[in-house]
Amino acid sequence: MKFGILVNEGPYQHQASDTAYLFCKAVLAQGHEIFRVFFYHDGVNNASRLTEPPQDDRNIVARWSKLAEEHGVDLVVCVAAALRRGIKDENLAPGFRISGLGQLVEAGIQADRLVTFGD
Amino acid sequence: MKFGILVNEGPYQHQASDTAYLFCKAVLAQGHEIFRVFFYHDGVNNASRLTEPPQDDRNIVARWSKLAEEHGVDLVVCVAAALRRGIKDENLAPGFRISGLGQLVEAGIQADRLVTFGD
Amino acid sequence: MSEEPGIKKFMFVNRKAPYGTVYALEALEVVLITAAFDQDVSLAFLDDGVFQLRKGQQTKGIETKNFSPTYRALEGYDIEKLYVEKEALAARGLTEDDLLVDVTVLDRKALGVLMDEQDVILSF
Amino acid sequence: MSEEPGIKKFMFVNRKAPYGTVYALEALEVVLITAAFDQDVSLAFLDDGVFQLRKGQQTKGIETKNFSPTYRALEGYDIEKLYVEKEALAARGLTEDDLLVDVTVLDRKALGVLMDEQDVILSF
Amino acid sequence: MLHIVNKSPFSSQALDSCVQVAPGGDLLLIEDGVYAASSGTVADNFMRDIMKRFRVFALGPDLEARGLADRLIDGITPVDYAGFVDLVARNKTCQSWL
Amino acid sequence: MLHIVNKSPFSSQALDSCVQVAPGGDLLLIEDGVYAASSGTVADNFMRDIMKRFRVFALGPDLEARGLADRLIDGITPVDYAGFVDLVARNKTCQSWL
Repeated sequence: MKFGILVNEGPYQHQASDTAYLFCKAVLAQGHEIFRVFFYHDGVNNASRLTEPPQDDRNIVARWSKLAEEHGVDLVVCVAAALRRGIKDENLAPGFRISGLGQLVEAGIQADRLVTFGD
Repeated sequence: MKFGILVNEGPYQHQASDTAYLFCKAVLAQGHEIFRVFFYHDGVNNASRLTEPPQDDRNIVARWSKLAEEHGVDLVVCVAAALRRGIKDENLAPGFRISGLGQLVEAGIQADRLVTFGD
Repeated sequence: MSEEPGIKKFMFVNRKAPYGTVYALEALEVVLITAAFDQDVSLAFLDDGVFQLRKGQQTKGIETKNFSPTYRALEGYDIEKLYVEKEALAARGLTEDDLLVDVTVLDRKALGVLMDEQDVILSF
Repeated sequence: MSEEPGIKKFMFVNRKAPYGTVYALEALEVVLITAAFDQDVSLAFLDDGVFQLRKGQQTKGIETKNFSPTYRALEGYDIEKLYVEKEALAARGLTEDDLLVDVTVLDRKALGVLMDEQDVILSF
Repeated sequence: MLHIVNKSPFSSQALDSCVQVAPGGDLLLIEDGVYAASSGTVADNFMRDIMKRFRVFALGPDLEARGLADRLIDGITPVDYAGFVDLVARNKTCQSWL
Repeated sequence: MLHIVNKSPFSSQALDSCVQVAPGGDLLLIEDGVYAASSGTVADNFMRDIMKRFRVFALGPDLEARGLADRLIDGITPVDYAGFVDLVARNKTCQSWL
């Protein structure tokens, strides 16, 4: 089954991004497919390559990048939301790409399920 | 009278940053002094020089920078919160500086009033 | 699935007041794009979401863009299914006359049934 | 103002549950710094904030740092004024025995009076 | 002391908690908190009770943004940002019920 | 259909709204939503009423993080992330009550 994922909150401030990540890992472990993870609202802040969490805490951004690298998951950041919040190619973490809201709608159309994580 | 201001949410997602800014302008217009504006939690995202809001919307980051330039307001971003969220010197907007949480405590001690804006 | 092949029923569930947070504004942006994909789009306004449709919003004082006229423009994008929760209006002292646009007022149970019929639900 | 010159009464008001949001964790970071400035520090746990002090937090499954042991370390920083809302505990089915640390349980009215005596209140 | 509430009374417990803890004083409604200042809602009587113990203010620009300026409960005082500053200055401390 | 609630029942109306709108189905409590799955609280009876119409699940890792694993209301099923995925797969649609 194909899953689409929508992440609406930034890293650390809310648990939404953590839950979405752990959900994605379980989707893959169950043998399902992730059509796309779409980052909207403050969710775009998950894509900042400049984050440096304390050593004893999880690295949320690096985790997403690794998911893209190891499983080819498509991580898409909404361009309009990203511009409002200062996420651009110059501070974009590996594995993410910036694109339009149409990519979210497409995920809704193409995926069998769309799950929203937010506040 | 000396005011300290604490901003706990990022730009656009919540109104906290807007209210804090309009409050600061009124503080100055009333002839009071702003000892410091401290940005904590997602509030540190107010300091990203990479934000580009739509033309017909307010530019929250630029407004803060202008407040610092025109009135010498001390805009301090918490270093620990900023590292977690990817705000560093390389994407820091003019007028902001990155420093420790002690600067918030100092604002509490030195200012006559401390007002928190958050979610 | 909707009756036409390739068309899905998208419902946008709005439960938050405008301006306090950005969700209402950014939800509208998704709605407009979804219509451009020729999907079957409906909007549901529940709880504080009904405040999004309130007439007379004047945002000059908070120096923020007033996006409420966009709800009036939805018709031009063939988005005509706007459902509003009856109990939410009543609790907030509002009637249909207080709203910017023509809507269908439904009670909670009817909204719940409608939700069950969707293919995709996006919540903001 | 506190009785000693140059020392202010700081109260940290915690009203949010841990892990769902970061406020509890980042509030603790401010508390520790404030103690280093030799201020008169107290912590108040109201509403869902009382959940921060719950025993038995095991965060391995959510892959997030368990910061609850830090509450036990507060004593080492001479932070000993921990006030917990009586009504909040009761509503959540908790007693003092469910908490990680020794606290003073106060009813809402007493907490309100204590708040009025502060010089600086920080809310998270 | 000044209490500041910025959440809708229909979706959050913030106003409830504030008035149950605080003995009285000044109460300022801002942002989505101003919905509590609107007459004719299910929170109307609750608000009128609160006004027996608190002097209640609402931020005018937030009322206007939400189309509520003409529905203010009698006895609640609208203030602009300058009035907000005055309220903070007049009270020794303030507490934001986030 | 699957309903997902991630807010504490003590501070937010999300769970209330969910169960008043939805006729029934599967209900999954995650993040701060799991506090509703704890026995002995003022929401206990409310939750037991909900369970007459909904099959109720709670995310185990969130229960454990909050020290609630041993207080689960009888009849609420704890699930791990794999179980969360199964719930989404089993239901045609899901709605997050944010």
